[in-house]
Amino acid sequence: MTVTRRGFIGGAVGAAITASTADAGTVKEFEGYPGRYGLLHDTTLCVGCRSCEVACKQVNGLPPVEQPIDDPSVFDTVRRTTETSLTVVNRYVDHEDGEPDVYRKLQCMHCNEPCCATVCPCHAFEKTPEGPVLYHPELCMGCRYCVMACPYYALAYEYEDPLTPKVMRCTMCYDRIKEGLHPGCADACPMGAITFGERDELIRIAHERIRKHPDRYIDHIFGEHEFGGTSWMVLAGTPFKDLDLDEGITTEPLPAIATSYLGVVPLVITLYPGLLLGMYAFSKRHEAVARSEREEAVAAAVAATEEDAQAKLAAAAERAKKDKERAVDAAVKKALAEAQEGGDS
Amino acid sequence: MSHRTVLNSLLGLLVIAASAVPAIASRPVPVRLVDPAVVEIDWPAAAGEPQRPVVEFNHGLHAETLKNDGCATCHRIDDDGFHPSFKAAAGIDRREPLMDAYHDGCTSCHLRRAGEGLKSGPVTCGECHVKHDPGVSLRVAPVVDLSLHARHVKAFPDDCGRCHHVLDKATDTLVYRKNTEEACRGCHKAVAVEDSPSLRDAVHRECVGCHLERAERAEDTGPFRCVGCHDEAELAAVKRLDEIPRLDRGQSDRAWVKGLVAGVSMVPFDHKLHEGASSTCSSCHHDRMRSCADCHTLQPGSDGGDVNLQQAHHEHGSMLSCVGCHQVAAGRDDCAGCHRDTTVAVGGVDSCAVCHRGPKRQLGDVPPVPEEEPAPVALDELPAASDDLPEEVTIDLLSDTYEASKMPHMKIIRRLDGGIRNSVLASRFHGSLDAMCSGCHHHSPVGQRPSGCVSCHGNDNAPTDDRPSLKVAYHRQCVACHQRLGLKTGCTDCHPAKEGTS
Amino acid sequence: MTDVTLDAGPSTGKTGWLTPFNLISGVILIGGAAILGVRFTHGLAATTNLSNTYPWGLWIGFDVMSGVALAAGGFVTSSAVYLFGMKEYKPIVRPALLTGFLGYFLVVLGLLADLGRPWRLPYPFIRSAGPTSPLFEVALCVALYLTVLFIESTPPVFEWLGLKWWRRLVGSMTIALTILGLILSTMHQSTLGAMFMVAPTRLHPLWYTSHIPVHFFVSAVAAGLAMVIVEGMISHRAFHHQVEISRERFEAINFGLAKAAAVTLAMYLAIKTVGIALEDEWHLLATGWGAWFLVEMVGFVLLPCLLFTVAYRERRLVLARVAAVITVIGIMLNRFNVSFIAYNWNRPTNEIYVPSWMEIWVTVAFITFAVVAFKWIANHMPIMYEHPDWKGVH
Amino acid sequence: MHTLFDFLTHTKGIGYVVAGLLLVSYIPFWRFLTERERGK
Repeated sequence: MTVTRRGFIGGAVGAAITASTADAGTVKEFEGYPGRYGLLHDTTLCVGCRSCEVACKQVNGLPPVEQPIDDPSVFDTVRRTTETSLTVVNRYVDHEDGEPDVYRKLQCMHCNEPCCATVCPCHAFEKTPEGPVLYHPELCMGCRYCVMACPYYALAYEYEDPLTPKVMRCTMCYDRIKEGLHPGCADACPMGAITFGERDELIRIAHERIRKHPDRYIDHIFGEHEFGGTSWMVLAGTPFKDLDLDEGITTEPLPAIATSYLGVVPLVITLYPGLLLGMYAFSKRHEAVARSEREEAVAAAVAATEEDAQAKLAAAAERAKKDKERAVDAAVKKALAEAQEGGDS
Repeated sequence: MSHRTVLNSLLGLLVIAASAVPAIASRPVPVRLVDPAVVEIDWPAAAGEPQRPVVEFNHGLHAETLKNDGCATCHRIDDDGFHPSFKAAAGIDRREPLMDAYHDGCTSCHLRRAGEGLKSGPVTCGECHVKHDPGVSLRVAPVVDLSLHARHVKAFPDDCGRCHHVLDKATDTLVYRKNTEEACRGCHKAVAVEDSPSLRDAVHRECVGCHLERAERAEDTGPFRCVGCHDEAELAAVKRLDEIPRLDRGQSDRAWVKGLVAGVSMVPFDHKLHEGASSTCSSCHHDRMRSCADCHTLQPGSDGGDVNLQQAHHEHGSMLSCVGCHQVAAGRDDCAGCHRDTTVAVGGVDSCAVCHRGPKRQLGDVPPVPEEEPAPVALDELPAASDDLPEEVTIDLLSDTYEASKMPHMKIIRRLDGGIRNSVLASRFHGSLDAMCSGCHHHSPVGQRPSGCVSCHGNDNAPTDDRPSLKVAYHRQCVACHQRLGLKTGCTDCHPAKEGTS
Repeated sequence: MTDVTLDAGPSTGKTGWLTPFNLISGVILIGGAAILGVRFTHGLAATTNLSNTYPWGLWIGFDVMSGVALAAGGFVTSSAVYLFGMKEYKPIVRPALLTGFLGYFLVVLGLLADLGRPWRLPYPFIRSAGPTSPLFEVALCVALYLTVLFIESTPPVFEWLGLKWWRRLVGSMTIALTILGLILSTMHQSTLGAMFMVAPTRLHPLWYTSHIPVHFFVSAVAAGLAMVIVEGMISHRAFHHQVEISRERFEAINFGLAKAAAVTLAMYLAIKTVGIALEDEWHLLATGWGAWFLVEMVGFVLLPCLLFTVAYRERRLVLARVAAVITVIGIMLNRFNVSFIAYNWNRPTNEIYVPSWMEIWVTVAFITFAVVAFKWIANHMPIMYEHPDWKGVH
Repeated sequence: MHTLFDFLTHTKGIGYVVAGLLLVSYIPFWRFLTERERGK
């Protein structure tokens, strides 16, 4: 699918300074691994017999189904996948007037571009060439970001287990596929509501079914493009919204959306030092200038005080000299006068 | 504005916002359903732009409260009969006089009754001109089907002129002409035309007027309140005759559907049989009581709009075409198993000869071809059970979690065959037995002993041509058919579970 | 200035350990430890209300998301003083840095409590890295920034221990450390927001925009400033006798911070409004969620912004402190909204996540641990005052 | 490189390493640049 890296305008405030408009818009076409497998889920054929749930539990060695499959009360509540049941069948439309009810099977959709793999900090998920998205518990640190990110609420976590909790999800029976078999649920389904095959083949078949029965199907294969396309695809006669399948906000793959901001990170790492040192230098110079101005002002002030000190000193010396002269004259005159009196007597 | 007021206003806003928090999930607004007896008082376009919202007038309520005053309080009833529109406003289409007519008519009556302490209605403008959000009316259009028509004929033997009339242009009067009766819809359209009132006015004048007259004379009559004809439940409660005498309008029992192309074999159409099979004449004569070829020609742009003659006869989706109607008929009750879904085509290429079995069509003035007696339906008898036609088939090829399934083969065949025999349409089209067998043994050559499912369906889904695996083939064929027929579809209904499996 | 003896005795005069503060914090800490014990023996299910639909609860929503934002005071003040040369804020750098360091320590504690296998925390760096994940970037930056903060808060320790050579070494690295601290903070504060960009259908459109990282960063700066004011208020009252700067100087600092907080909150309000405009979500403001969004924006961003403005103009310290407290609560509300209130907004309401009392107790225990640590350090090391030998040294 | 996820994993991994090295190499570059200033 064509991917235009979502143009992320103005990452962090720092990056805003670097005016990074859309980060490198890479337009790359990723078709995914050729010949990968998928499954087509035709909800107009599903009769809600839940044989797929039973088969899935047997294949994966999980505890058996809580409610037996002939107990219809299980459909009164809408269930979700849990750590012990990797797939559940829900009734979404309950017709009274004899029309068959509408059921849908929930499980991990094995996206072409898995967001669970994208958000895992330990790279514990891997999109295999055969199609399934595999989980490696030996790498997982249990942050549960994948459980938070999945738009299909498909992942579950072993909260009870204190020491070795794992993320539990459908693996599309990877081992069976490697042996050339079909996933447990596909084999178990009596109505052929789950067809296993190459994904491209299934898309062709789905379009063919829609063409052949225009009144039975909505002309849309859910999963062909939603969030970049999924391995599990759904055909339905009722609007997908009623089947809790929000038709997906965008066909842009979630990895592109999730990592669109991360393009800014290397920018921040590389541009900040220069900028901040510049800022630091600026503030240092600003300080230096301020300090030097202060010193000049001080020096000027000091110089000014010295001058008027000198001037005062000079004036004082001047006055002192004149007083001295006057005193000398007075003394001389007094001496002369005494000399005349001496002469007369 | 001192900062004191700024702070107070902000705190006030905060409190308001917080108070709205519990309404976090906004619920969708339910659609307003309007009672069938509520009528919108129409405002003719000539009277100009309405300044206030249209008034929803509850006619049922008024009819109930004024039932002893009689309908004459609002409707003019004179020797030409019952006039459906409000008598004070009839024929007025200028703004002021129309407003006065309604205001004097309604508010004066309400004021008077209020004065006398009787139950009364609104008086001020705002109470009547209320701005409603759009509602969906529960009103249902009544259909005079053959049963109801027959009851009227029984009530007024050979007095067809009472309802059916033709406008004699010369004398500009309504006269009755035998064998020209039609549905009112033929001439009276939704909007009144210069010489024919609107369908609504015409029908209310004729039917409600007559019912009212007979009610006044305390004779047994039909409904004259809105709900009588327009409410779904009331309509369902209308008495139906169990066998309906044939309606004679001078139509022939059989006719040739000749078409317009030379060389195509004509279709012997059993008109009499089809009258019995459809609810009204309008099922096929949906516009005028004329043959299809009069409007639907082969040239585009004919009266038949963009539907040419071929489509008029063969259009799958339409209830008015032959093949369309047959398809719907085949989709019901016993036939639904095969025919509801389009896995088994109706009106497929191989069934053309069933209808087109008359002589070739010749254009130009050619002596009319005599009507033929329809060939009797040659449906051969159901053979008894034999090894070719086993009474019961045990399907055990795949049983592992469930026991083998014992499929009651003949029981199914007898039921389907019974359904076919008592339907003329089915027995005419099915002809031989093999047509029924190819319902399940599809894609297998008709006539021989059909091969088992396993010969084509392998043990896993072959995605190349979307061919299901054997297990899926069994279930899809049986469970889907049972679903459509409303039969049991539980797992253990067909095959008991083996001990020890969940 | 009061001449302060080096080894200042315990602050509250009463000798012995049985002060009411110690008692309460003791009980909380022991309770917290017990609950963590149960958490690591019986798993997360026994101690939290986390579910498959709400994998992240209070420990992520508060300790990680809000904790990081509130600890932003460290890098804000240190970069202001050392990089942008606002020397008048020097006295509050140390307490802010200490709050920052303890805040990040609290973040790591919260993370360790919440992780399924906390002993594998270093896996992303040593075992197998998932560079496409925003959480990888956050983990990398938080780890590095924790070390940077640790080094930056060693000077008071070296002064206390009298290790002059070490003290001078760290002193020389201050500028480089501050720059590195600012880089790391900018990244993980904003990437914490980017973590939510992966779930466009699960986070309510009013809170989900492609600008979440910028919103998180700017609100973190605002929260940091507010936290410094709040921390200043508490520590000045608690360590009154150690404070050596005059009352006017301390108030001037607070008003400076209030001014910066007012500007940051105004900017934050602006970009949030722009966010709504760009996604054309005005009609959503009329819904119930819109009202809750307005409570957050008007009550906890616009209101404190105006309070700060008025407090700065009228020089009224109490008003500034009230605004700071509201901002701190506001940042928590925003982080809670994004983490688990407006998250899964379209799921049926019976699956709503409410933190269990044990989660709340452990969170309170972490905070108490941070407060106790702050108190001990401030009592023994020159945090609130400058060490006589190192007066005026960088 | 068949999926966007692989492409992003590869490019971002390299991106981090390169940015880290550049950041570290910035210090000696700065010291070399301002060597004469400080009269060393």
